[in-house]
Amino acid sequence: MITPTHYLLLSMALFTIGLAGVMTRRNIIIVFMSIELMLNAVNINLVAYSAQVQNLVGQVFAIFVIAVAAAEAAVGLGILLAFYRNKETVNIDEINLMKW
Amino acid sequence: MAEAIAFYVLAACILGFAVLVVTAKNPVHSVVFLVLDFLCVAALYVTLGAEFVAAIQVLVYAGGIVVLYLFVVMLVNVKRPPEAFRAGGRHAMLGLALAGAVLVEAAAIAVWSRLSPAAPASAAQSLPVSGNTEQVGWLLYTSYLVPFEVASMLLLVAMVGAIVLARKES
Amino acid sequence: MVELVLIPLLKIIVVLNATLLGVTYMVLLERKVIAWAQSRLGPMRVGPYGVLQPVADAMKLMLKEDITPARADKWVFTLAPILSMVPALVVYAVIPFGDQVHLFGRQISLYITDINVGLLYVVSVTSVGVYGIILAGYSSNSKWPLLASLRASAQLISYEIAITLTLVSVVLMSGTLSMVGIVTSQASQGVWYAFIQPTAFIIFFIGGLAETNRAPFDLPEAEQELTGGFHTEYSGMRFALFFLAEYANIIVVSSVATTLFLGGWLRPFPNVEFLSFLGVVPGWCWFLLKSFVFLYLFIWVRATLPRYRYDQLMRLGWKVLIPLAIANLILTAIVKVALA
Amino acid sequence: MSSPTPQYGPMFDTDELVINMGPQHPSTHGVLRVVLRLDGEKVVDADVVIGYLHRGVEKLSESRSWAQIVLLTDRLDYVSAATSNVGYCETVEKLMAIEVPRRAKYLRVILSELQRIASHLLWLGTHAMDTGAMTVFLYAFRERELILDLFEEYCGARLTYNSMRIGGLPQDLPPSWDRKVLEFCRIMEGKLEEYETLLTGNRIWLERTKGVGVIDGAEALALGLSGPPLRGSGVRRDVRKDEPYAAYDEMEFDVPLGVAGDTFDRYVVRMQEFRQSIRIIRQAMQGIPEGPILGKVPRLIKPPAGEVYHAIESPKGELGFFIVSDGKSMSPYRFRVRPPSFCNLQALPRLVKGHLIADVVALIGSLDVVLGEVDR
Repeated sequence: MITPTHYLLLSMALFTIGLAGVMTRRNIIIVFMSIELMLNAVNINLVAYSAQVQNLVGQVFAIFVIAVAAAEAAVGLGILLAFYRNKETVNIDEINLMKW
Repeated sequence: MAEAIAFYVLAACILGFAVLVVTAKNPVHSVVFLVLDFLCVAALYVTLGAEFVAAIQVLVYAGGIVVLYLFVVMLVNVKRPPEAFRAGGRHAMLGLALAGAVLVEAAAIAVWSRLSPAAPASAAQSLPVSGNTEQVGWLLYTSYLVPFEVASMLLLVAMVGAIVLARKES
Repeated sequence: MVELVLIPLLKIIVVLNATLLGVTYMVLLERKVIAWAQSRLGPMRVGPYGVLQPVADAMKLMLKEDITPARADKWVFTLAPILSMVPALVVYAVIPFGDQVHLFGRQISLYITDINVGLLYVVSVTSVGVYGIILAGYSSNSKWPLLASLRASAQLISYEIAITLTLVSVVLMSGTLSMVGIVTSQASQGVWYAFIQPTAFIIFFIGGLAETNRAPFDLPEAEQELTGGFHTEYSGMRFALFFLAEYANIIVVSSVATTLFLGGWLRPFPNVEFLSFLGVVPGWCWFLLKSFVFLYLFIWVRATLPRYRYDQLMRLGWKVLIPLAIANLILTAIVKVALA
Repeated sequence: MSSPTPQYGPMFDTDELVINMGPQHPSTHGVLRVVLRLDGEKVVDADVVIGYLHRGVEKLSESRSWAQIVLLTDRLDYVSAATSNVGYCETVEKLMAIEVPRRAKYLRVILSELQRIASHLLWLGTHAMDTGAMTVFLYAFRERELILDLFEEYCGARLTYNSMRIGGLPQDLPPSWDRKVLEFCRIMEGKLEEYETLLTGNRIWLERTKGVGVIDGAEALALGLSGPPLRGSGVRRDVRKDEPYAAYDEMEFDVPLGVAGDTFDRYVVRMQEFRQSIRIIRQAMQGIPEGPILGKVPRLIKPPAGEVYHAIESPKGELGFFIVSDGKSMSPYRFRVRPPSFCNLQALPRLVKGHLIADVVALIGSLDVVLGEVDR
């Protein structure tokens, strides 16, 4: 029997992997992707509990999360491209100035 | 039984691909694993009876957002060798420690919540329509109309912002 | 057990094999039709009138050396054709080839499954197919394929928007996302949606040409410009997979167009009693016939038109088709509300 | 830490892609190589690399007898061998002051114009094919086949005809050949309508050709363009009219001109030239006089010392031969060809700049170069 706890644990593990990625990787694109993993972890939780309590609000919010993720990806990658054009780097440690 | 098998297989895939996303040396490989990961998550949604979210997950995440990532990785990566994965360093250790701490904390909550009895499931909402897609749509356009419109504004702003940012100075 | 596993399994096997056979013969059909358009004969050597040509082609492709270019990204290079083939085949799961038939004393429906988000499933699965193209271009470690794959992905993403918007207006008409439901609603409304949604139908057809990289939108594989496109570096069976995927996608687009706009397995003019004798022909025959018309149109267009340029293609997609599709959607919604 | 002033400009711009188009590329018409510098799909710069088909025809000619060189001229513009033959033979005739019989002159006109149609058909087919209209290619080859049959019947060869002799032609017309030529003209007129239906009014074709590779008359002259690319820019220059050779002074025909100087105008000019060629062939067939086909030519061809330049209008443009004879040896002292393809090709980098890759292909097609003639 799969209980919401199972989904919760899965979600946590996925979130932790994403967090580890954000903290350890230096390529900003992979950092972005790790953030997407974390957002997905949250979504799994929302959908799992939505199924558990028979209330679709969880799914509605999962859709909002996806919309926000899309916006984040577009703007984030836009910033990244603009940055890459000027600094020729995607290393997050070198992206430490507010202006250049 | 079938549900358990499906869950464990999908969970293993999700976590395995997630680890590969984070550890792959070549960013393009990371992106490929990310797609596979999202497809598994979508399959998980199907097992949870959330077909609409599953379809949106594939359509928007796998078919849209990650394509964007792939584009950027290719643009940025074409002439450079793949960035070598360097795990060492203070930051990395700190990051892993922090991630571990979060995992322990979350697991503690989970175990504690398991020990205490779960709250009784609230009664299923009664919506005037049936079917997963119809119900989600109903909720989006009634109770959550304002957030929905805000989300659409957010997307519009993001679209404009991305174009302005990525446009070449001329 | 029989109902749950055996029959779906049999259906999958039949559909997959029929699809692959159809794809190989689609290639022959294309060569023949184009040859006739160009006052040639086309393949004539293998078998009578060249009917065994696909077999010979398949043999050749399987026996050819499968080359991986030096410094190519080997894993991704192998994965790319699979990634473009799988979505093309998986879509057939929801395409209704016909209504129910009596076979061996059972009611058997002529579709693998009918899910309530069928149309969304089609759209989302096909949107994954773009990865095969992008990754093929990237992993080949060659400049022409890279250019082609960038072209292809930009094209696919742009035209997907127009297509999806037309699909939404069809869904507005039918009130369901299920593929079977869309056909039955055309039956109950007594009209093919091509007649009440002509704009959507035309946009879908043009978008379908672009989605499947067919002339006049075949820029990603424009041989005269890009020396073959994203699969320039591929050979042997891996090349064949791309080839099969392309033609499988053409059949998918034809089938979806038939289902959404030409009433699927319904006979022509399903509401006219006078023509009920047409019902003698089984539904799946109508379906195949209508899809065949689309396939023929695809080939005909290819034999006739020159190719668009990249910027013109993008302009057509973003400045003509998408605004038209949006206008059509809004109009449909207004009319729908006004009638309700 | 970088300097406080922002540094924009080409240094930090996204990188340009240097890409090699050819010599093995489906639409560089043989072995042309173009090194493109791309910004996205836009061509920033193009560098034309030639020489992959160099056989040393000019040098080789300096060690061949005068009569043997006719055969080498076949290999210059190998899709238009007959006009090259005419050009060379007339140059030597001019040098030796040989009088060519009128019937031979008429036959030269007929063969030249048939050749022009064949060459333009090849251009039409490949040009359309490069822009994706592959049916036109096969239609054009279908009609070109008829011309090749006519040539085969006349001289036995289908590509490198060796169909001229110094002082005239090797043989008279085969029986009922004239009827077949007129029949071909009739067929061709109908087929032209067919091509125009497929292309001229086609929106995609118009979008692909209008405004692409615009060059005005002055610049076209400065770049040394000739033939249809020059006339497409509105410059009235046709060797057949300006310095008539063979029997062109007795023919009545128009010189089609373009206005804008873009790819579409070059297309229209050539499409009109089809019709003019048919018109010329009909006139020549009607007015062809009886008589010998070979003038009085010495048994040993040995021109007097001197130099001569003579140009004809080949399908590609002005094809000129500059020959120096020392009057002693059995072969030319200096043999130089002014190949129209070579000169027209010089305009390519200028034309493609700022256009897209797809236009590069269309522009190579619209210049109608033959690499055999470019590299010699």
